[in-house]
Amino acid sequence: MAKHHIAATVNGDPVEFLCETEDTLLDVLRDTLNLTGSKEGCASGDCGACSVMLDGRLVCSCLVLGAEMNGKKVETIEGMATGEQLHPLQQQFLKHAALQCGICTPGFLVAAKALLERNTHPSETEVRYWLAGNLCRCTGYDKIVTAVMDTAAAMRKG
Amino acid sequence: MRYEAPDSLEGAVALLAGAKGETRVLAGGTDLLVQMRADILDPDLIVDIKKIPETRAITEEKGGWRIGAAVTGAELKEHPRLKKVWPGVIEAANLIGSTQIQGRATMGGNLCNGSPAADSVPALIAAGALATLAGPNGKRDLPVEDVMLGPRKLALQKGEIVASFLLPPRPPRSSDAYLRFIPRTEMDIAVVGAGVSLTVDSAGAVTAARVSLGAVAARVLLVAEAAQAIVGSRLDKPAQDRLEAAARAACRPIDDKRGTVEFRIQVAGVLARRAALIALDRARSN
Amino acid sequence: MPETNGHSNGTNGQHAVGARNIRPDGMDKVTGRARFGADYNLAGQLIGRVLRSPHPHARIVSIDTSKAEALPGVKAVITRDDFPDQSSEFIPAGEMMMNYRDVVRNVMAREKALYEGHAVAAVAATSVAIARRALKLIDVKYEVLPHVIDVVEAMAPNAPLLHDDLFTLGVEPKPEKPSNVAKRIEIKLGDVEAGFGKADIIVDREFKTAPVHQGYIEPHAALATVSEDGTTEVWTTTQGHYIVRAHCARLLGMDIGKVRVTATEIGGGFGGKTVVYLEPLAIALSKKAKRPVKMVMSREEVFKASGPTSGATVRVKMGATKDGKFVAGFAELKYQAGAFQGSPVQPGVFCAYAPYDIENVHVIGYDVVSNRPKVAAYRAPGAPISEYAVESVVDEIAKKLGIDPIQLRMMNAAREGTKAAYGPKFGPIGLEETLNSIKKTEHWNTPLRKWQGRGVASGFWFNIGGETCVSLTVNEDGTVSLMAGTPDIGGLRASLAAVAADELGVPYDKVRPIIGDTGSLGFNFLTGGSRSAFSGSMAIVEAAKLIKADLIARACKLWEAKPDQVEWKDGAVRPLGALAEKVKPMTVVDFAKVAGKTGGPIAGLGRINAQGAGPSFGTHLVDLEVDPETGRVTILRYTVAQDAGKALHPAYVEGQYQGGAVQGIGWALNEEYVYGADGKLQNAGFLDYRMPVASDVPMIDTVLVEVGNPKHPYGVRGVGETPIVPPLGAIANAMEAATGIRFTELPMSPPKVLKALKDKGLNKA
Amino acid sequence: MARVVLIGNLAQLTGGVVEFDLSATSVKQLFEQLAELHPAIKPHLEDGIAVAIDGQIYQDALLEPIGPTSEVYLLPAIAGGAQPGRRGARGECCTEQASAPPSRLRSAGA
Repeated sequence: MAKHHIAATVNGDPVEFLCETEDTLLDVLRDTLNLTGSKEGCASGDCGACSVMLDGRLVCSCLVLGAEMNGKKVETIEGMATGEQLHPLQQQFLKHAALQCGICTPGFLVAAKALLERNTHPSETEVRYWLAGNLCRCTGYDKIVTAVMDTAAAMRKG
Repeated sequence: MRYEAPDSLEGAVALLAGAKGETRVLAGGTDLLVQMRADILDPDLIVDIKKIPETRAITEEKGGWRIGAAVTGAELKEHPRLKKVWPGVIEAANLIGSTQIQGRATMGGNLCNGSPAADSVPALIAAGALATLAGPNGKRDLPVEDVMLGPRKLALQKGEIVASFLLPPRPPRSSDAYLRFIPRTEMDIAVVGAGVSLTVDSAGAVTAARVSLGAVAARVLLVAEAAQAIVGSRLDKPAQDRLEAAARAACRPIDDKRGTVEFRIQVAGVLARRAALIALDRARSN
Repeated sequence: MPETNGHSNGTNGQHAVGARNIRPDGMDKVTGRARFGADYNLAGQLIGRVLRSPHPHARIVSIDTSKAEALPGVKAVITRDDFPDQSSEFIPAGEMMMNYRDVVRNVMAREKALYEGHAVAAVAATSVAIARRALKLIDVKYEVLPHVIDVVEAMAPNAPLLHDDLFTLGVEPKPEKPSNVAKRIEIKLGDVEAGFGKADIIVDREFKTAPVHQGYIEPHAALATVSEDGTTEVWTTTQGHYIVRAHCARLLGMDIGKVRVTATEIGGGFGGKTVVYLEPLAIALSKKAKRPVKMVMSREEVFKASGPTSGATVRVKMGATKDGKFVAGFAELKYQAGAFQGSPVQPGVFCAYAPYDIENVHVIGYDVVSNRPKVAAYRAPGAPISEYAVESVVDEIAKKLGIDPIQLRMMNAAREGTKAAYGPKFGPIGLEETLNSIKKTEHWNTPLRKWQGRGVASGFWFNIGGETCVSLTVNEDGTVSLMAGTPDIGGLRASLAAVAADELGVPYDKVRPIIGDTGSLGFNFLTGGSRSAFSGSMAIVEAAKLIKADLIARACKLWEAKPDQVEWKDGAVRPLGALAEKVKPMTVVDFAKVAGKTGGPIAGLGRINAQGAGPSFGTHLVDLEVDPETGRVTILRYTVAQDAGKALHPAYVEGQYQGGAVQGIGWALNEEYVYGADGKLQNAGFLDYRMPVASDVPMIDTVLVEVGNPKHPYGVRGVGETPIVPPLGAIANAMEAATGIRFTELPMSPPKVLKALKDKGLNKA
Repeated sequence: MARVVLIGNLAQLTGGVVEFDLSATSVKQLFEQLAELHPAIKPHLEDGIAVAIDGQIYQDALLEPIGPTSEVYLLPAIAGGAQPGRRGARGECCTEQASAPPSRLRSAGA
């Protein structure tokens, strides 16, 4: 079966790649484009460790086909900091020790960024339900939720 | 495995009708890709319908609403007016999976995955929605309750796809609600689902109702007796008890890793009552 | 406990130890650069895949790999024949006892497949698709045998036998017939029958817990490359790369020195990554194919083929006087070991009554094999199960005697000098302080409504020390390179860097900590037993001592002074008395500039077998609400108080308290392995193996109790494992308070809760 | 004379005798004296044993001193059997070669 020839944008850069029909966007990011920041925890959309933005929409990249990516815009964890400047969420996660092993952290950061772009003043409940698709087994979620809410407050102050 | 992304219903139908081997339609893919990765499915042809305008549109039609089969849960939630007219249908679609799943999952996929525990299907059935199918011999409408025949079994002929849903016009003082039971607060497949849609008169009495239950039988049920139990009442205690009893009587559940027969029957009655009371409040206030 | 315990503090007087420093390895983790197991690749690597038994119990009659080997793109196929058999000799591995005869059989099935998912063969191919097709071409002839999963059924005389050469140890006279009971253990203190004679109240209950998984989000992954002369490199996500090296060398008959293992960043372990699964297979495949081989488990494989903890049946019988004094404690523990012997029943037996000062104790434990994946350690292995049962009975005694549950625990709490049921007397311990802390919280004093309940429970874990080797090197500019040998899962590098900074008087951000591979340091036992911060910091202090002694010697030479004219203090070698007029103190940075002239590079290797690990006690408080019509349980509020001795990094200690509590919440409410009648696992995925999600739990409030451990230079105690011990009992006790029903089976999932309520006609709003 | 108490199944290797008074001044001597009294316990002394001396638990006890009035407990290895020092090839390191370094997981030879 001939491979699909795909042209897309990843973290603002144009990319071209070949992929099989079976290859998911996560396979392409990790194995073809060597962007290993998105992680595979389950390959069934239940853990959120592979979260990316697809045309401005938060999705699990393990449940999207690479073949669907023609002309699409993908943003991964690798694109979250701009040059030297970390995104406020990245800084607050470090300040609040909102990660331990760190395997779920890329997914949480991408998902939390998507939340704050829609809702600058989320309540604790809104943060927890928005992030319910991101599993974490080390932290018990407390410091993650605190870090997201503190970032929202800091960004509101500008 | 071939992947095609036609930009017209006719194109999709032609591909599906003409294909030998196993074919699957790709809308959100949040069920399809999981089954492919778990070696449950190995289709020879995947037809991606997201480039077909009709499957992506939300339009008003004949006083009701037409919703494309490939409109995602997240898009439904952000639609300015749908939530007011059909709160139950929208909250059901928004209970399918996490925020990430909501970014992809569609009502078309949820229905055609053929699971009795699908979240959006009981709400669509309670709403009296029609599924508009496109196939080799043109379009036809099918009530949503007639689309699913049993687990993984659909009433679609070869080459037919669900193109969109039509939600009927709403008489005044009508509303709906959907509730499901899951042990966690998110992420689980419904152990029991209950959708209720009803209309009340100016005195607040129920004049029309539809009650649908998910995950309690081989397919999503439309429970006429449960509706009759509350029509004519103000959903007082006796009417609630009749509703619970009728809902439980209709259940034919199984024991599985998510729940027991006894549990599903018991909770089906509770959720039907709670959903009816929510729909009643909403109906009286609009 | 003096604050710095006599240790010099940083030059700026401000300590790194105890501060909430930003972890030095954090930047890579928040930008996606950090490399975990599956992120490593080598040019020309093959993809490895494992063929796993579909049967829970079957004799393997034959394995025909010829068709698979003939498939183009397949470069190697291995089976049991590629691993020499091993003698049955017991060795420690993580926190479990294991013997190599079992290890080699668990890595690759030999005579029998003993659980669904048991590895039977493996292939290495040039692509994933070819590897998957190759697996389908391997023809395995099975003779399917009857299976047994539940521990009590496995102990029945007529139960299907897993091993016909397994005779129960610890039973006199030695049995002649083989059985599924591998071992019976027993501890006695005083005379428990006499104790029950003195009791005014006796509570005797049986409890049942389901098997649960550690639930780390990162699946197992390994990359191995073997060259023609047998030199082997392995990159793997593990809690102990030295243990992986030792196991692989033993299983494949190689010199330990020939194997070099690098521990990648690890995406969670909780005890489950102290065992080898993929590493020996990847090495064997690479050896045959002469190319690197990468293997990554799917989530389904993690659930079916890696080691969860035991499901268990526990009976607890306690006696107390009417004023609440515990006079007798009996317990009988039956733990599943999975396919091979080695459940955590022994620590379960030791921990059952450890929090309490009881004169008469008798605890019996059974280690029972059944057709499930071999059990691996899961955070304080064995203790959550036995202490859940004891804490439930303690709660029942409190309610029957009308004594406040914290007061009852205070009256019987183990203190310094208390004789533990497992023998030795306790040194200084913090159980009372944790109870008092909980009592003083606003949480303890807030009233609740109908269908809401509050529960309290205490918990204990030993903690261990163990062999540890670290190095400190002072670079030319005076910055410090720190290398530890225990994988850092939750902030170890931050803690060790802080200790090194304070010891050498350099600022925290001038210390760069990394985790060295097995070629860089001496032997390190693994990260487990809550040991890495305790032992690592102790070893760092030793390494720093060597450096300080070296710097003092160099100063004496430079200043032509005798040792008693100089001292190390506040981050510098300082001249004393008359000498102080002639020379200025020299800091690490000063010495670094003249290192070459004063003897060469400045470095210290800390090599210890850390002794003196102090136990960590905790007490948890939980409020929950039950929906009587559906049986659903919602956690409203949660507080953890635990003794850390000295928190090297408060935020990461709090993180251990919060993470352990939420794992406990999952274990108590919704997590369980669900088996069909066919012995197959039905919920091998995160959809139906229900771990708590963010919206399931409230904030987890923490109280950092610090009763110093005199045997550690900074007073540190291990904290990683105790947090998972109390939640099961606390939540069960809260459920009793909310419903009036004593739930004796975990998980307390909605179907069970609703059935219990309905049976008592309570399922109304 | 130090008071030595056996905990758990160890007593089954000494015909049920649980307590001893021994003149040993180090753990090594204690193991040797016990092995003489009850040869059956000898193989178990090196592996899977933790030794508590006056409340302090030693995972890899061999050279630790024992005082004349010490209270010593021999426990099956605790904390899940984490016996870091003792593993690998089963040389008779404790009794014959007095100076053998603590053994670690050793390969069974090339």
